[in-house]
Amino acid sequence: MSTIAQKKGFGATIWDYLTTVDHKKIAILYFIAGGFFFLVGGLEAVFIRIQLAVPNNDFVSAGAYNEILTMHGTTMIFLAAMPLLIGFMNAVMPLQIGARDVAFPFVNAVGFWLFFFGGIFLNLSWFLGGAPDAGWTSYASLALHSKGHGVDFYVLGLQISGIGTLIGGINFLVTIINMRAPGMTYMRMPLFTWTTFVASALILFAFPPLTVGLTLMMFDRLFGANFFDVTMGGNTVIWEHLFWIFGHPEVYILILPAFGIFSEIFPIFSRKRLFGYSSMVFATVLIGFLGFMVWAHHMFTTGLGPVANAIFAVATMAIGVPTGIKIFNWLFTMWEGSIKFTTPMYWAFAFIPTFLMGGVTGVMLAAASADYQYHDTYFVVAHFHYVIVGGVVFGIFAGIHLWWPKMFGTMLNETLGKITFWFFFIGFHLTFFIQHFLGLWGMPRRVFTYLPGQGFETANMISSVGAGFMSIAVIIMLLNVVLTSVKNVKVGNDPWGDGRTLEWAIPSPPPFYNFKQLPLVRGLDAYWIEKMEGKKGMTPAEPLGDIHMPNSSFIPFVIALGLFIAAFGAMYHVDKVSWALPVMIIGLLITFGSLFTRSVKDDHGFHIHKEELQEEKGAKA
Amino acid sequence: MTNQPLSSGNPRVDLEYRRKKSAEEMRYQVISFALMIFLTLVAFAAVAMKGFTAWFTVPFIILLAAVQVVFQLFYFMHMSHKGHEAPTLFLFSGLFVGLTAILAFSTIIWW
Amino acid sequence: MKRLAKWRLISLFAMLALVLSGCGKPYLSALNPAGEVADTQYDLMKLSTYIMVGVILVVVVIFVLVFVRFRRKDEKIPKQVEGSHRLEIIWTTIPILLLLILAVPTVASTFKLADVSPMDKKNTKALIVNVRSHLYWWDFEYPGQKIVTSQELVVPTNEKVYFNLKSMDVKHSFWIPAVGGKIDTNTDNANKFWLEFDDKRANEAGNLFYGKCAELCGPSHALMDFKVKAMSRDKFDAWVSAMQDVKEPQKATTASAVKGQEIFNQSCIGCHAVTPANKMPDTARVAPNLTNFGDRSRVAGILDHNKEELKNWIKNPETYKPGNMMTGKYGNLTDDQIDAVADYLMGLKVQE
Amino acid sequence: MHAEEKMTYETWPAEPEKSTLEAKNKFVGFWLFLGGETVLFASLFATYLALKDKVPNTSQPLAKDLFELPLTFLATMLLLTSSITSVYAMYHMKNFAFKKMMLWLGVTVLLGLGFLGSEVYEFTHYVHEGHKFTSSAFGSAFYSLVGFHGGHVAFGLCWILTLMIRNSKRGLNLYNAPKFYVASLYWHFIDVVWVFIFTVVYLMGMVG
Ligand code: HEA
Ligand code: HEA
Ligand code: HEC
Ligand code: CUA
Ligand SMILES: [Cu+2]
Repeated sequence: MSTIAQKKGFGATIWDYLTTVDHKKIAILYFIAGGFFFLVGGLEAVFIRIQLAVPNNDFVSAGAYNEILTMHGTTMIFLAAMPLLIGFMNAVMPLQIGARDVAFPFVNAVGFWLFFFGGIFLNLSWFLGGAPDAGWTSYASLALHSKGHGVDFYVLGLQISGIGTLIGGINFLVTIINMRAPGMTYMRMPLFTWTTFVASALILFAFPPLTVGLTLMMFDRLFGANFFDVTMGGNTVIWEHLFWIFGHPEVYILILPAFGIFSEIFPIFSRKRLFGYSSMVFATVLIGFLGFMVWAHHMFTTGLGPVANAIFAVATMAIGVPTGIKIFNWLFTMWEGSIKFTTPMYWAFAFIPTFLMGGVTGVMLAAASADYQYHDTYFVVAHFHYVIVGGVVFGIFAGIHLWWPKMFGTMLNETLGKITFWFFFIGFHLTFFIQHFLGLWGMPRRVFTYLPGQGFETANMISSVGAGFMSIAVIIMLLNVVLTSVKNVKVGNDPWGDGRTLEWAIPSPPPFYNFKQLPLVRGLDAYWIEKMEGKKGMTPAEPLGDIHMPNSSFIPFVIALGLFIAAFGAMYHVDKVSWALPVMIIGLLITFGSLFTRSVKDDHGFHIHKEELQEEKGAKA
Repeated sequence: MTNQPLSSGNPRVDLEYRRKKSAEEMRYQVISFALMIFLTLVAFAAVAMKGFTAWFTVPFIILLAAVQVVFQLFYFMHMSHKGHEAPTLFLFSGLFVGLTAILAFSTIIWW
Repeated sequence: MKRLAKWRLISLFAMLALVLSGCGKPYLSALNPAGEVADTQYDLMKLSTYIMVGVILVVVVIFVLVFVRFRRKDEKIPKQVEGSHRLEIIWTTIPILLLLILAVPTVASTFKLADVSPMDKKNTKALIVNVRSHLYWWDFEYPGQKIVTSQELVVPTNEKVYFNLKSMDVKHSFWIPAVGGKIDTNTDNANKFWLEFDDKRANEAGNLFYGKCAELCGPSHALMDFKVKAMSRDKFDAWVSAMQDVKEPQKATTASAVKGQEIFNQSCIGCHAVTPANKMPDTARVAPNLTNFGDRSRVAGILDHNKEELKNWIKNPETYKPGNMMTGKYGNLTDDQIDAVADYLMGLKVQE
Repeated sequence: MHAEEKMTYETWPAEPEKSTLEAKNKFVGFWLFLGGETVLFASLFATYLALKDKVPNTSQPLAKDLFELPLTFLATMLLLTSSITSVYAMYHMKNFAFKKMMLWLGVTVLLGLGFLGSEVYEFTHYVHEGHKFTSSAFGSAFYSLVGFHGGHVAFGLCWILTLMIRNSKRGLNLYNAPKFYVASLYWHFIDVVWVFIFTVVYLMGMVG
């Protein structure tokens, strides 16, 4: 199959990706789009740091700064970090549970295209009159006050991409519930699969409040409703609650899959099974559960009263316990192990102290009465970049290096990888460590500039220099990707030599049907068990037979495109332009029409016949 | 992946058994429907009779609604049947999250 | 390579430690608490920092041991350990205990800082200030004293001052880092809290604390600063009566200022009041009250307080505070006119 | 096994809605979706409760001025009844009685239409009394919650109708049985939400 793909022309390849329903190709789409948005968000971060390098700077104007700031946060969270993680889930989770695809391949593609069009829509704001400027939290009073269409782009763009994420989450859940290979019980699932499961559950429950919040905001801004208009009886605190009921679980949606990635890396490169597997699973579930009971810690200064603040403070602190369990389990996985410091291991190893620092400042923030001081200062900025960059971004880098050979059949260059690591690591700490102190010294966050003479100059300069280091790292990383793709040295099933889970048992990249025969899973670290018994691969759980595969389809793209078009109509509707309403209706017709087509046109997929599979076996070996 | 539920080896016996089973279940469902209608009537009546204080009526009708929903979920939507472990878990988790939100909105949005 | 990076890190942290010993500016830094609220918070910050440093030390010790002892030396497969119940119990209970140690003072201080019961008593003696936040400026009303001032809050030291805070447009947040944590000014309804300003430490900080808006509120959010003048109760009372004495707009004295007052009465008085009485409801006060403008330490909260900067401000507020609500609302003034108005405004003083 | 294989009463499985992997996936996936919908509606309920009776001036009607028992009762009865009729439809589906299933689905659709009709009548009535989507926060919250539910009813009707028309010639098979089943689950869920709407919005609104 892969050889066939290579012979295809460029146009055919593009068409292949536009219509694909294969989870591995969708994963690549997620990486391309998420990676692109990461660069965009990173560039915005660099602009932020340039503007703040010296006091009274006028690199960008005040209004533009707020747009950059908002788009940086929104892009990074919704369009970079989460999609990249979903990319890993797509690429790896079905392989880890021994499945041939996800439960709903078609829906999987719909999810991607919704995310993609939502992200594009949001970013088009730059060219269509200005980006959103009310912060990634878009608090209602400011959001309603904001002129132009910036906030409308935010509301509609996130709504579209949010729906994509939501159906993606359901898809992963069903895949894990129904499609595990024979013998793969829940307590034999690799940790990355577990964290995918819990993160997907969080998506399922956290995104509806956001959907509602965004809908209310859309109604207020575009259709004359009064949810947040105080003079009409509205209440802006509703938005804060809805946003954070979503927003806090969201940060665990980000960190749990990253934890999952690290939980794969430590055992592989320590050659030791994960220490305390069941307590890791337990901690993951507990973090997910507690994640829904702490949202108001973002609202300590809103004035909810001491009772609410105290309850949420204590609940928040409680999350430190399961997270601590994880940290110690990772450390003891390495304890008495045989550690090899590869690039993925560099990232994973450095993650521990880095994330730890972010985690403990989180607990400091949880102390409600002290948070009155920290809140909305650079201390908070430091906290969340330590956990997000030190946890999630490190995790993404680690995962990319770890699974690159699995996805593309070739290794990223280790030396370049390590150089990337050092630049990023040093730059990261330079940038964000000092920000703790900036916050304590009285520097609020989201300021487009600061006046001289308040003692903020040196620290901001240091911070900006650090961002420069990180940029160099990212550029080297891009270079690495290009160089290794050009060289394209092929590798086998288990390029790191110590793979433990099912994905390492099949070729790199895997054939499009993944497993010729579903493997029989006999315990945790299924592949490792077989290897230790001297076997080359997995024992099949079924005789070789026909494999049922879904057909490719262009409909997912069209469904998302319809909403994308409709969003423009909805947005310009307030300007009373004549074409707005028709455009909105046409867009919705496209979406619902294609949904309708999909539901009345039966699509039973196709079968790969036993004979073809046997032939391929000969060809591969 | 083929149909293997409730097999006794003899298709005729199976079928009859199944028929009876579902007829019986249908009877339960009609009963629960009757109960639901009854509960609804009680709730409407409680409101129609202006005699009670809101402190009584509100919790009372909410209780009635909750009971009714249990009927819906467990009888009409078969949530008590086996094979519904994941649905049950996720529905109740959703309910938990939702109720937390409702609790918050009715207490700490205070004006 | 690795060594080198380590050294760089260590020397970096050493350098930082030096910077930190400065603790920021005494009039601005939360690390220089100057009142009971800030003290309480600072104590909690210190307690939590100690706990966290302890946690970090434990983890880092294990981390370093792992790093030096367990690097791959041969191709042996290590023993596959499943876990350890004893260890798991240890690292579950100890964090719980540590968190309890943190939680108790947290809850206690949360309630303490929220205690505004004296505000609600009838005929209370407590000083109450109604804070009204506007797009990029602050309005302070003393309901008990029946006076209004703007941009610069004046408070007595060594007693609890109670605040009633609300926003008139979008959400802002009221923060005086050296004196206590922030509280949001919502559009929906008033928040209440209290602060206390310590006399001695106020003196050390030059009796002028910096206040900030801590909630993103638009382009000039960064510039929505205010100042706090903390003075002894006697001086405060003197200030109050001096303010109360201004029943009519003060008469300008110099010729230029007289001319300025005329212009002011034509172009500006529609928005800016120059008497301190709180006759109007808060919604009608659309611009800073300028009664004691001459006593201020900043123009518009950010510019140095001198005639030049004042003229600059009046000439083009937009360059100093993008998106402010004054720009374009008062027609065009010639340089002479601006000069006259500035003379007038600089003369508006209630204190010697 | 091929999903579109012609089945007979004898070969029809006991749980046709879960007899293939696709069916199982659909079944579980749809239930999970309902879990998410629960949170969605809960958020709307929460918003409604926070904004109930929040109007800018006293001339606007409040909940207790607006709602009336008879109309709510009628709507409730229509929707509750449509729940048992869809149970009947699924009963016949399990017994491989296609015609009867279609019949009961038809009745369900009619009842649903009746419900929608009463809702439309109700809304126009309120608008005349000055209770509009744009007139107050209360109005916005009310129409969002109840209207969102109404939207679900309308979508459910379209869905069931599409299924009925699409499959009217084909009869039952293992490919469409899960579709019918899932649609009926959706219908029940709409009913569940309504139980809370009539209780929390209407009855509690009238209690005050
Ligand atoms: C990946 C993202 C991520 C993660 C994992 C976390 C993790 C945590 N966060 Fe963070 N947080 C954010 C992202 C994240 N956060 C973001 C983006 C914001 C700002 C949003 C905005 O306003 O824009 C924020 C803001 C934020 C606030 C609000 C601050 C404010 O605005 O005033 C608070 C307050 O409680 C908080 C707390 C916590 C806590 C307690 C944890 C805990 O989960 C941390 C737990 C980990 C540890 C504690 C370390 C390991 C534990 C041990 C070694 C055991 C022993 C430890 C102890 C006994 C303490 N976070
Ligand atoms: C996943 C989340 C994520 C990530 C990864 C980052 C990464 C970074 N963030 Fe950000 N950040 C947020 C989420 C994130 N941030 C959020 C949510 C906010 C709050 C927003 C708000 O208040 O509303 C915030 C706010 C925020 C602020 C505060 C702004 C303010 O309050 O005024 C700052 C300031 O320093 C900052 C800096 C950085 C830096 C330097 C990085 C670096 O790590 C970035 C590193 C990446 C690069 C350096 C990429 C470089 C790219 C190139 C060089 C391009 C090359 C291009 C081509 C070849 C085409 N971020
Ligand atoms: C729309 C009504 C409006 C008019 C008319 C107006 N101003 Fe202002 N003025 C404001 C507002 C609002 C601010 C606060 C700006 C800010 O800080 O964001 C302000 C601030 C000021 C300040 C700084 C106040 C302080 O406390 O530091 C001065 C001085 C001032 N105005 C002078 C004038 C003069 C002189 C005129 C007339 C020539 C004038 N204003 C006309 C609204 C107005
Ligand atoms: Cu006002 Cu920021
Ligand atoms: Cu949080």
